[in-house]
Amino acid sequence: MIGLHHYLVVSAVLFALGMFAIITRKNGVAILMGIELVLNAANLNFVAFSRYVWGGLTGQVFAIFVIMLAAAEAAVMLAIVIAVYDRFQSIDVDRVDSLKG
Amino acid sequence: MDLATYVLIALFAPLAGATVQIFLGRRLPRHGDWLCVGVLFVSFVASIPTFNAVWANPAFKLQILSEWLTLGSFGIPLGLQVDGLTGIMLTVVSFIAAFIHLYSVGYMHGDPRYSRYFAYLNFFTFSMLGLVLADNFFLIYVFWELVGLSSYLLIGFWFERPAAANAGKKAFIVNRVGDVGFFVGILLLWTQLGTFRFEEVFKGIAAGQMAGPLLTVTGLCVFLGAVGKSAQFPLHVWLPDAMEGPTPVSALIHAATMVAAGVYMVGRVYPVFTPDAFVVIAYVAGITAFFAGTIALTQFDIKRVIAYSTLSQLGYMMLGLATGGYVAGLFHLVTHAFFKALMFLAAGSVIHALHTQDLREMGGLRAKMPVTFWTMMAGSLALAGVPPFSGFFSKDAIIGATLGFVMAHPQHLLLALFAVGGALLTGLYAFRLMFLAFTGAPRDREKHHHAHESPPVMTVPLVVLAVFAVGAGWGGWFERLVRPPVELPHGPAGAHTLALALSLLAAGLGILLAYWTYVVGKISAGRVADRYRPVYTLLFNKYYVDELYAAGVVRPFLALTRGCAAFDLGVIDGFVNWCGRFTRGVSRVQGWIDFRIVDGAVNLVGNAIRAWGAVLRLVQTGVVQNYILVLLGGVLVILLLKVL
Amino acid sequence: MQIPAEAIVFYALTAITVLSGLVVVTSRKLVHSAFALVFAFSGLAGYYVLLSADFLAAAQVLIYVGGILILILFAVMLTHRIESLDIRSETLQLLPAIAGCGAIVVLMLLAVYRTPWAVKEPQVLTQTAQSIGSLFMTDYLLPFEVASVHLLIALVGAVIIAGKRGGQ
Amino acid sequence: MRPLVEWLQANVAALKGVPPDVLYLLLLLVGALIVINFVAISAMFFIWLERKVSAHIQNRYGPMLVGGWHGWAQSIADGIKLLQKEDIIPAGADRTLFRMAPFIVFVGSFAAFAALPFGAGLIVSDLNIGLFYILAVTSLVVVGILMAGWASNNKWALLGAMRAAAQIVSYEIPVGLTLLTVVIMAGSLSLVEISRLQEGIHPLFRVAAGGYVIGLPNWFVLQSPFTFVAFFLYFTASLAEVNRTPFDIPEAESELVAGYHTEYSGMRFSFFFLAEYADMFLVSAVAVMLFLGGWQGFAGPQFLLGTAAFILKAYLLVFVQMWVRWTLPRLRVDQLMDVCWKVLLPLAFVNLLGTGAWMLA
Repeated sequence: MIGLHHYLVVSAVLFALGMFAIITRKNGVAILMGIELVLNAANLNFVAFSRYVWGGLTGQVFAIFVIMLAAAEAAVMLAIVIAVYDRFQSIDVDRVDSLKG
Repeated sequence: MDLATYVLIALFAPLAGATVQIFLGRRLPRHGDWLCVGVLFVSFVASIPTFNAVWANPAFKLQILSEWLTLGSFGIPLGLQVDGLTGIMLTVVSFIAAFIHLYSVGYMHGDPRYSRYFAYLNFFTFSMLGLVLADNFFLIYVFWELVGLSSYLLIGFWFERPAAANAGKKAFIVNRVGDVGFFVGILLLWTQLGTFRFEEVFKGIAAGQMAGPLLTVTGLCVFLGAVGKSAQFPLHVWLPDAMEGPTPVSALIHAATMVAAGVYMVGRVYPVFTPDAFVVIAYVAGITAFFAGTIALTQFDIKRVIAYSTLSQLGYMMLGLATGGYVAGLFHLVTHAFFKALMFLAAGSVIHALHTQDLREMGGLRAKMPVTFWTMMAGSLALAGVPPFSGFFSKDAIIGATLGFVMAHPQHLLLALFAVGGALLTGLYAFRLMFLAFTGAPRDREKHHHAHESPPVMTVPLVVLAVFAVGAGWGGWFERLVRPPVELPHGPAGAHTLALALSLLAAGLGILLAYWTYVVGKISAGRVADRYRPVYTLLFNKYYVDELYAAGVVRPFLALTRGCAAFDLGVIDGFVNWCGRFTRGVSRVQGWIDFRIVDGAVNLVGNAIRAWGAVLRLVQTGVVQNYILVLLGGVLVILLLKVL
Repeated sequence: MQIPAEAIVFYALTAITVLSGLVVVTSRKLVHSAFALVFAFSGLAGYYVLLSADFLAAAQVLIYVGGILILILFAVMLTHRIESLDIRSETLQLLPAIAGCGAIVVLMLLAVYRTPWAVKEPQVLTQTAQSIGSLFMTDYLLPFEVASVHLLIALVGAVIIAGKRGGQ
Repeated sequence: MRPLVEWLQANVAALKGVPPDVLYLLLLLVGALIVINFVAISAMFFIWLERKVSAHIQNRYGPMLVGGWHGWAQSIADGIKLLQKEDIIPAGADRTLFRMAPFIVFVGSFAAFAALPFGAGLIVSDLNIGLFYILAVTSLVVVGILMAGWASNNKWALLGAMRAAAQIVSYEIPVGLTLLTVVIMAGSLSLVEISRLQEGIHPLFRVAAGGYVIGLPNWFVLQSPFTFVAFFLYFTASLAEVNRTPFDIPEAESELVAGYHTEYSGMRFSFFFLAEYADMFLVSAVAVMLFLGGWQGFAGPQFLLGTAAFILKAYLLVFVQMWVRWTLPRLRVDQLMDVCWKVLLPLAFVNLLGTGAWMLA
């Protein structure tokens, strides 16, 4: 029988994978993909908790909000990536280090 | 309109003219000369009702009172008063000034500061009229100083010429010496009597509130002012130099305004002087009258000759006043105003024609300038005291008063000699001038050739003034109007007859000597001069008074100032510089502390922060993932704490 | 024998999701990562179906696959020359990341298994679309409006940021 | 499908021991096979039809030889030819993605058929969010197209793919908004429910005479002026969704050779082709279900006649699409986006607001 734990484990793994991408990838878009993975992991948790612990649709509503924000974030990200590429001819985040101390 | 209004119009019309002229003169048609001359005639016309009122009632007295400032119980009054003397002076001054203005239109024609000249002239007249009308010491002092200021401006009118500028300064400074005395006298009166008003002062003195040596000293102090203004010995030195100003200005100064102010003031405050003071005044006046006459004999500058004659005549006026001839002295002031104004204007006419002031370059002008000659002749005769010219009446009265005084006080015989000798000298130098200028052969043909009679605007005033120079002594009108403010001692009865004889004799002798010397040639002026060379040199150099001043006053003063300067530079500046050096030393130490210790501490703090910043900056890599990794580490720690 | 259909589907989805997630994270080619993300998102949609959140599943596919992923692909393609297929994503701080992520997985699993979850019997949910709509219009009205305004702002902001190209 | 499982286990003895889940999966498989075959056959018919239509419209001969009557076997011949062709993968291509792309495109359109009620009860999976599901799943097509364009390592292919992606993503918005008008009217996302709501005769446009009621059908397209407008907006936008002329910018032959499937050949190409025609049928089917009454239309047993009505209506719309294709010229790229953002989108919004007002009134 598939239970809460299964989903939580999958979620944890996805979270770790996303985190890994965020930390290791140089490319800004790849980092964004990692962020999306993390967000999805969180969403999965929301929905799983909603079904097994909380009951009702609250978790799903939260997940929908997260998806909304992810969409907005992706749109802004695309704009930023284009602007950054325009200026630096690269979207490698380690080359975009004007704020380096 | 009541009389006060006329008086105020007469007083303020010249001021209005001056004010308008100084600001707008250059933009007015003809540079505003018509305005300035016009306001003077307005002033003259407005003074006529005053004269009429005084004539109708010699005891007439009008007072216009006002308060200038009030501080608690203490107030300074501003008052004008009109009595017989004022009425005469107001009319005479505005009359003569009006004609001098008119004459100036011709004389000053084409001057670059034509409009400014008339503004000054108006202001001068206003000052003198105010002085005449003042009814208290305070106001008279104010106008006294305004007269001084105006004379300074006008004497130095051609300030491009150093001589004129210096003359202006000299007049002003010498006057200041007298003014200080006047001021001290006023203050003494104020402290003793607590008032400035003439009436109250006189009342107080009559009541014996102030008497004895103090009053004598006060009177002498006041007289010192008159010495300055009226150019009595030894402060006469400015007057000959004042000839550097335009000739109409000289006429105004000598006739109506400046020098008259001193005599008028003495007459106005007559009760202030004690008999002791009068003795001093009489000697000063006598010396002035005689010695100025002797100097006039040797001068060749036509204006200087007349100037010294003025000195001499001023001496007579003072002498008259001092020896009890109150009316005589003031009468001579009035007659002298007419004929001296006439003589200056005539001399101006000659200068205008020849463009020289040197008598040695003149001669033979009688035919060329008949009007000038005849008017000047009238003036000279009046000056010499030849009957029936006006000067005779007044001068005769003065000599009479002097002789009366000497008879009463025989120890003062010298005064009588001064008076009679002065009369002789007057005739001599007056006709020396006339004969040198107008008779004989022209000594400078070039200048003579170009000479011509002056325009009517100049000759008309000459003729008008000549009429008065001739007739001003007739009729005893002056005695009717002017009464001495105190009871005067009557001299011995025979004095007057004797005086008449002596003065006529002296004048006639003087004229005769002049005739012999300069027309007939029996006496050679040059040989006389050679024989008495030291005397001549002494006279020619005006008794070396200027040089004495230079040696006795100016040089010591300059030495004193140099000493003060040395003290200032050496001691005071030295102290100041030492203070500065000391401060600098202290501040250098302070600066060292500031730089080394305070700044060092501040810099230490700054550098420490910067060094730490440099270390901490390494953390700021600019790579987001580094931050996230650290963040992850933090999350791990929190999880560890929570889970385990 | 009851065949655990749910378990089969779950494990199949897990395989798809985790494997494609791995590809996303480790692929050297950025485009492969992006396309692998499609499968990860789809797998998650499958989970949502299993969790009887069918509306959410459809929304997941519609928005993530049809929207966000397309944006990501555009971002990848616009920031590289078209000719070059070989977009490599280099990595940094690999070892610390492995250690950290491994640690976090371990810790989270520990947390998951140590926590006594108050598990309830799952409710049977029907008509989730209507229910979610009602929730948006009632309990979550303010967040809903805020989110919509947020979307609008993000839209305008994106246009402005990207619109600066070539300008200043 | 669940009721079918119960019915089978109750009535067919051989299936009694089979676990219901397994049976369910098997039945799903069968359904899928049927749908695939239907789609494939339909696509072949459409290809033939398209040739004929274009020939008639443009007054030229279409293929007339293969199979006899009007060359009916031409499409089959083409299919066999394509299956036999060599599967070429360009040298610089990304092989994995290149291979995968046609399937993703095909899956994207094919998966949508699972929620399509062909007739009363004739549906693979009756989802209560059926319409939403179709919209979601079809967005997979975009991913496949991008994948194909990228993997081909070809400028035209990539440009075509990106144009297609931009176009489809953009036009999804007016499509969704116009569909929402019907959803608001119906109050459901379930396609079966929506179809059921269009039963009978229109309550206003009807004439009752002698026990018979004659009138217009109670289809959504006729239920309010806003849905009427929405139908045409949807049809226009759906043409762009499936990259049909006048919105076929992504595969504009004169500019991009053939767009994202330039490099494809053989079987993979046929998958793209199949997917395109499947999409055409899909958008038409959605239009039929939402606006044109679904399987409603013929009196009688709905299991057969309903299905026939549905397919007939959908085919009719497909024909209209072809008709439009061969009649109108192509738009420029900027015009394409202008039409979407400046014309369709505002109209769809106004329409949606109007529908809300209509519902309240």
